Formats: sequence, C-alpha cells, structure tokens
Amino acid sequence: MHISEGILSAPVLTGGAIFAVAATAAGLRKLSPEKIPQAGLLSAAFFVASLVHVPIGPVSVHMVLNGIVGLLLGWAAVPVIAVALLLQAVLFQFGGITSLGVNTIIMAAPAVLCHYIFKPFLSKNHTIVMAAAFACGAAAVFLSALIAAAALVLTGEAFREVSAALVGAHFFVMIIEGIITMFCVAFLKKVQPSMLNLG
Amino acid sequence: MISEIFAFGSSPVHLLDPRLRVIFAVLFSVVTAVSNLFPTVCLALLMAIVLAVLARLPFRPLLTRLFIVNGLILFIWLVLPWSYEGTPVFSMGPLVVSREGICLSALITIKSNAIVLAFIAMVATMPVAVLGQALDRLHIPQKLVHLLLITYRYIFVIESEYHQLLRAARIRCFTPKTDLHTYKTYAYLLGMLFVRAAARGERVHQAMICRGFNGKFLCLHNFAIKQGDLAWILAMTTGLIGLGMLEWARII
Amino acid sequence: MGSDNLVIKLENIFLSYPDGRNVLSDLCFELPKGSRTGLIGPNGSGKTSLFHLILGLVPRTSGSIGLMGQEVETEKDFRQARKKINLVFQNADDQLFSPTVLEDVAFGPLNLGASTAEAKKIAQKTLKELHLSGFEDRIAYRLSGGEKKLVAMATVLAMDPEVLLMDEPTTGLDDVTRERIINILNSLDKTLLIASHEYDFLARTTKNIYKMEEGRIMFAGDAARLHPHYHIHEAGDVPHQHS
Amino acid sequence: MGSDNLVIKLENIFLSYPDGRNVLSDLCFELPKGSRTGLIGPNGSGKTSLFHLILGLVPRTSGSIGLMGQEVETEKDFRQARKKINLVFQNADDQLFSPTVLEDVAFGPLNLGASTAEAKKIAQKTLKELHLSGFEDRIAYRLSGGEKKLVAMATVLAMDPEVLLMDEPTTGLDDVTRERIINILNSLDKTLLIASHEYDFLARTTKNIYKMEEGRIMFAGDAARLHPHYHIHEAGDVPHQHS
Repeated sequence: MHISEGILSAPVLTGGAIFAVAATAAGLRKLSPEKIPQAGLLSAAFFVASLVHVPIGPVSVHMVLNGIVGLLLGWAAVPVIAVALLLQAVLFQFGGITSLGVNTIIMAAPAVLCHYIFKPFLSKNHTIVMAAAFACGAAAVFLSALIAAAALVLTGEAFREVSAALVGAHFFVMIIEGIITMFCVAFLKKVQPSMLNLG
Repeated sequence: MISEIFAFGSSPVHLLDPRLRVIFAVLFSVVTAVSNLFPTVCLALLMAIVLAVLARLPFRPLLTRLFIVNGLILFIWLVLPWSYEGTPVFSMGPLVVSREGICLSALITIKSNAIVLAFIAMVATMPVAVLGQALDRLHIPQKLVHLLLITYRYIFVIESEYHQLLRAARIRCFTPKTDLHTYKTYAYLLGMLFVRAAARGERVHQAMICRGFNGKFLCLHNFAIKQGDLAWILAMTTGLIGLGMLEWARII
Repeated sequence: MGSDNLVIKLENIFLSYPDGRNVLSDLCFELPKGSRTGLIGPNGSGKTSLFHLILGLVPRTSGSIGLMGQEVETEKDFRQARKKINLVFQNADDQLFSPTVLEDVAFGPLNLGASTAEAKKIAQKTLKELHLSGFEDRIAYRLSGGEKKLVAMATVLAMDPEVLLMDEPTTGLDDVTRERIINILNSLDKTLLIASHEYDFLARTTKNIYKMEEGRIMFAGDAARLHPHYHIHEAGDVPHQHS
Repeated sequence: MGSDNLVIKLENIFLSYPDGRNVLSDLCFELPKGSRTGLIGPNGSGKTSLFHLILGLVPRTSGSIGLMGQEVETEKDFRQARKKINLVFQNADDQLFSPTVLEDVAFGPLNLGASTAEAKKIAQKTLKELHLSGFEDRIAYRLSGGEKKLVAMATVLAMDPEVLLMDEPTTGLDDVTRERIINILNSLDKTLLIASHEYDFLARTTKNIYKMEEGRIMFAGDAARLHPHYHIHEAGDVPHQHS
C-alpha cells in the first residue's frame, strides 16, 4: 500500500521523511552486519511475495504482508520495508522518492506495532495462534490504511472523502491478508518454528 | 517477471554519472512535489518529457508504467471533484462537481506524472547494482546499502523459486478461486518461500564467512565526474532554479 | 490428430529462451498409449523444457501439441490434459510445498474435486501403496532427499494420471531409494516417459529409448539392448576394448 | 597432529542435527598435501556437512580437526585455516552475493587485506585465467547457470587457497560447462577434495575415490580403475560377461 508521488503536501512529506529516517536508523541498529544476509534474503522473499496476486471475486489483489514481516523481523522490518519500497520505485515506479518516507511509515509502523501486540500469542495453543495471526494480518493492513488516510487528511481537508474511500476499499484486503497470514504462520510454526523464535 | 527494462542503454542519460542522476532526481522530485502552481508543474512535466526523450526510453513499457501510475490517480479523479466544495461547474443529481476539485485533481495528475517520468528517466536507467554503488558513494549508511544490494541480488532467485512452486501447484490442477483452499495454498507457497529464503540466507552468510567476511561491506566502483557531466549539472541546475522562480519568486 | 492410440503427439515444435537461443527446434515426437519410453540426453539438451512444454507450463514458439488425442492450445485445454498427464519434477523440493506429507499428497485430489475426507483417504491409500504409511504427519520440508522423492511421486500418483512423466528421477539418490523407484515404476500400469542421463536406469524401467540431441528427438534403440556396465579393471584410463 | 604432510586430518568426528539425528558418526579422514581425492555418496550422506565442518561453519559434536598441520578449535583458528582451505558451494547462487561479477571475485582478496586496486587486479587476473574476461561488469542475476558456477569458482580461486573443496560441482550443469570445469580442475596445482554423486566426474578429476556411507568415509578405490562403460550389444538383459 502506498501513496503516489505528487499528492501529499510538503509538511506531510517532510514529517514522514523524518519519522522514516529515525525509524530506519533504529531498525538498522538492531541489525548486526552478520544478520544482513539473512534480513536481505527475507526482504527479497517479501518483495517477491508482495507481487503475488490472489483472486477475490472477479478481480485480484496483491499482497501487503506487513503483518507477517513484523512478526518475523520486529524493528528490522523498518529498513527491510524501506528497501523494498525503494526497489519497487526503481523497478516498477510504484511510489517514488518524495513519498518514500511517508510510505515507509505507512507500511512499517503497523508491522512493528503488530510485532509487539501479537507476537506473545504465538506460543499459545493452536486456536489462539490462528486467531492472533489472523488479527495480526488484518490489523496491519487496517492500520496502514488508517495512516495513509491520516497523511491525506493532513495534506488537506479536501481528501476526507478520498481517505474514507481508501480505508473502505481495503476491507476485503484486510480479510484476505488475515487469512493468508493465519495459514502462513501455521505453516511456519510447523515447518520452521525457529523463524518465529519459537524454538 | 521482474526485469530492469530501462536500465541498460547507451543514451546520453545512461552515460551520466549515476551519483549526479540520483542527486538531481531527488532535487527535481522534491521541488515538483512541493509546487502548487500550474506554470511550475507544467514546466516540470516538460522537463521530465525532455529527460525521457534524451534517455531514449522504450515507448511501450514506458506507457505501461505511466498507465499503472495513473490508475491510482484515477481513483482521485473519481472522488475528489465531487467531494471538494467550491464553485460548481456542473451537477448530476445530488453530486456537484467543483472547479477547485477539478483543478486540484489536474494539478496532482501533472505533478505525479512529471515526478514519475523524471524518475524513470534518471534513476530507472541504471541497474540497482549501480544505484547501490552510487548511494554508497553518497554516504548512505553502509548497512542499508548492503541490505538493498542483497535484496536486489536475490529477488530474481526467489522469484524463480516462486514460479517453480506455482508450477508444481498448477500441474496438480490448482486453479485459483475465491475460496479458503486457494488462500491456504497461496499461504503455503509463500510460507515455503520464506522458509527457503531463510535457509538460503544461512548459506549465503556461510559463503561470506568462507571468503573472510568480517562485517564490512565494500563497494568497488569509483565514479568520476566527466566533461559531459558538467554541462548536465549546468542544465539541471538552471532548470531547477527556473522551477523555483516560477513557484516562489512570483515573476508571473 | 487422428490416432486415438497416441497420448502425446508433438509436431514441429520450436521453443526458444527469452534470450533467443533455441531449446527445442523442429521437434517431432509420438508417445503411444501404454508405452514405456526413456529419453536420454546430456544435461542442457532440453528434456526439462520438453516436459514443461507438454504440460503447458512454458509457451511454445511454434508447432502443435496433441494430448490424449486432443489438440491443445489454450491454458484451459492444458488444464484438462493435466488431469491425465502428470510430471514428477527433477527436484523434489520444487514439488512439495505443504507443511505435512498428507496435505501435500491430498492437494491434487482436492483440486480434482474430491472432498476433504475423500482426498485424505486417497492420500493415505497412495502412501500405503508406496510403502510410506506412517509418513502422513511428517513435515515434508524435513524429509531426507530419498523420502522427498518418494513423497513427490506420491503427490502425483494420488491424482491417478494415465501418463506419467519423470524428469531425471535418480539425480543424487541413494541406491536403496533408486531400487524402490525402479520397483514402483515397474509395477505401474501407466504410460511412462522418463528423462534421464542414466542408461542403466532407463534400461531397467523402459522398453524403448530415444535420444535427445540439439533440441530434437531420435530413436536410439531397444532399451534391453542398450546398457552400461560399471566395473573396476586394470586398464583404467588407457583405451581398451570389451569383446 | 604430527605429520606436516596432511592438510586435513579428522579424528573420531561426530556431528548431529539439532533434532538429534547423526550426520557424521565416528568419522576419520586424512587428506595428504597434493592429493586429488573424490568423495562419492548420495545426497544426504553428509558430504556437505563434512565440508562445513572442516571450514568451521557448523560446530562438531565431538572429535578433533587438524588443518594444515594445526589443531583447530576456535573460530579464530578456523578463520586462519580458511585462508588456505576454501570451498566451492553446491549452489552458485549461494556463493555469488554481490551485485556484479568483479565485486564478487574481489570480495575475498579485499577481506584478505588487499587494497582495492590490488583486489581488482587479482580479480581480473583470475577471471582471465578462467576465460571469463569481459565478465567484470556483468550483473550476477543475468548470468546463466553455467556462467554462475564458473564465476563462483573464480571467487574462491581469487583467494588462492592451497586446498580446494568442491561440493557437487556438476549439479544442474550442461555438458559444456562440465567439461570446462574438468579442464580447470585438472590444470590446478592444488590439493583437491571433490564431493559428488557422479563416479564419472570424479574419475576424470581425482586420483582416489572414497565412499561416504552412514556418516563414515571408506576407501573405494583408485579412480582410474573405477569407471563406467556405456555400450550397446546384443546380449541385452541376458546375463553375460565381459572378458
């Protein structure tokens, strides 16, 4: 999820950039140089995964996956997401330079937040894990939509309806992200629990 | 398929110092993004078109990209003109289209296209390998550059792994539908992708250790400003000053 | 297409990589129903591409493909054909993506329209036939190489295809698994097309052997008359003759 | 450790996976300086683990490791040893982690303390020796499978190790690249230890072949005396003898 170039106002862009730089710096501090290859590979996997389109009725939507990125990476999700957005900008021109900061916050803030909220539930019993993973995937997308809406409204009152439409349009995406995050966490928990730091 | 369609070429833009291209792309984007006057953004769009022509961007892929960008802009056109209060232009039932709403949508459309076009012309015209080196030389933190380059290196490998897994699903008669089985299957495919990426991350780290990796990451490439670059600096700076004056000096 | 007897009929197939190199060039091939055919050729000779082409996983550049007596053109045609013709990949890791063995083997039957309970039953039956009972809840990703290969075969056999394609089934396997695969293949009553670079394996599993060379297929001989010998003797690297 | 003549000496090595399964069990092995040794065994027989153990990438459960005549214990010891003993990984993609070829090949020399200019020169020289001149600015993901393998060899050879380990060097390669690798290996004046599941490749590149089985290594024979013959003759499946 991202906001295109040329829409947001200067103060919102500046604010987003400052927050993004600070959060990226914080995330990088948690990443020792030895962990860069591991983070880079996961980053590449998320990049590819975000290009996957899943059908929803007659159309298809592409994955956001910031919930599971947060679960797996914690604070390191911020630089990973920043890098993925930069690559999307260079390779596909989704987003660009000026909105990179705001878009990083839109995607990464919910990832980190969801990490702290939902991670503790992953060591509980199966039903709780599934519920928490679903909530994590859905909430991360919902929060992203909210932050994007806030960025628009802060740019100008004129965007109130646009932001409302934006949040509304993400309702089905939330559900699908929730379901996919749920099965994906179940998969990881069975196959490679160490990735979720669950031994 | 992920590919760098604009990255390889021998146009005047492709030959410019990548550091300069990055710097001017950032400056141009920022100036255009904060401009709010039609003359300014129109000049910006003109500059972007000139850059695109100079970069000899392949026409079809370029149109496709711009089409996608404008798909998002279309969303704004669908909502903004009706919802923005101001001088009515025409009305349809309870919905009133305002002049201000149309103006704002048009402004956003021009700005967005100018920035994206200039970005494609200046930055998408280098492989990310070169972009990484340029960012390193511009003192972007090394860890971030390293993360970018490793990510870039492996997206192609992981993409082909994904296609292979998807083929495995397809030959077993998997047809995506709107149902739980489909979402579960995608979740498993992605989960497998993550597991394999993590395992590969481990192997890559081991390979780095074998070659004496000690946490430092080195970029080899050295860039040097050439004669042609100077003319470019002059032209771009003039253009940027022109944009700034149109927007803020109130000469018109 | 004519003849009902041919399960695969390829005519003048061309296939090239995105970079323009030809993989298959003017390839013609017919596979009669019930036949057991080996396809031998060096690595990089296009065997994998050929299989992917037959299943509609890569688009041909030109030529016509007939499967089960029907001309296939669209993805929809191929989707029908894949119910009858299926492939075991060279690398079992590429074929397995479900967390547990049971889920992976049940995946195909589910897609063919079986209910969850039916699919489970089919999966269990297939595993049993391959002497893999007890593997149901094992994590597919953590199986050994040989076990993965057998499970990959199970995932395909669970769909009960009429024609089974196998791409380099023996690569890197231990001798025990190899023997098990040979036994499984020899007990199957299906049309078989096996690509390998090992004469020896093909000699024990197929009846006719074709050779792939420069993107084309040629008849090489009767499998029974064509086989390798591994042995130790004194001549070593010195040129020598077997009488 | 004694003998200066041994570049690798493993005694009573045990290694187990986190899940408790034994990979190597009571393994003993000696590799004399200048020898060219093959290690044959199916996938999963522990060849990769053995290599990783020798280079200190995975910790042994018990046993002693001597490298270049020195007992190695700590990560620091291994770091020293890795300057002399190095490994070409099975999967070239794992080993080529830099965006361009030149950076990748120069990575090792730079870490060994060469200046940027020296490292560049070494990299260029190594590429030239492997007939890869002109590859310097190629971007890793745009190389073919065979090219990747050759560049991966260059990245290791640029560090000029005395002992070269190779893990399944032929996996997934076409025959042309395979021949190039055989020629390169035969032209090297280094101690070689090559793991493969292909007799035929080992027979052409090594002098002695050891077999890996159940986490142990045993002597299998002189490479020159152990080789396959492919031929066609009338006897077919009927038992027959070669004189």
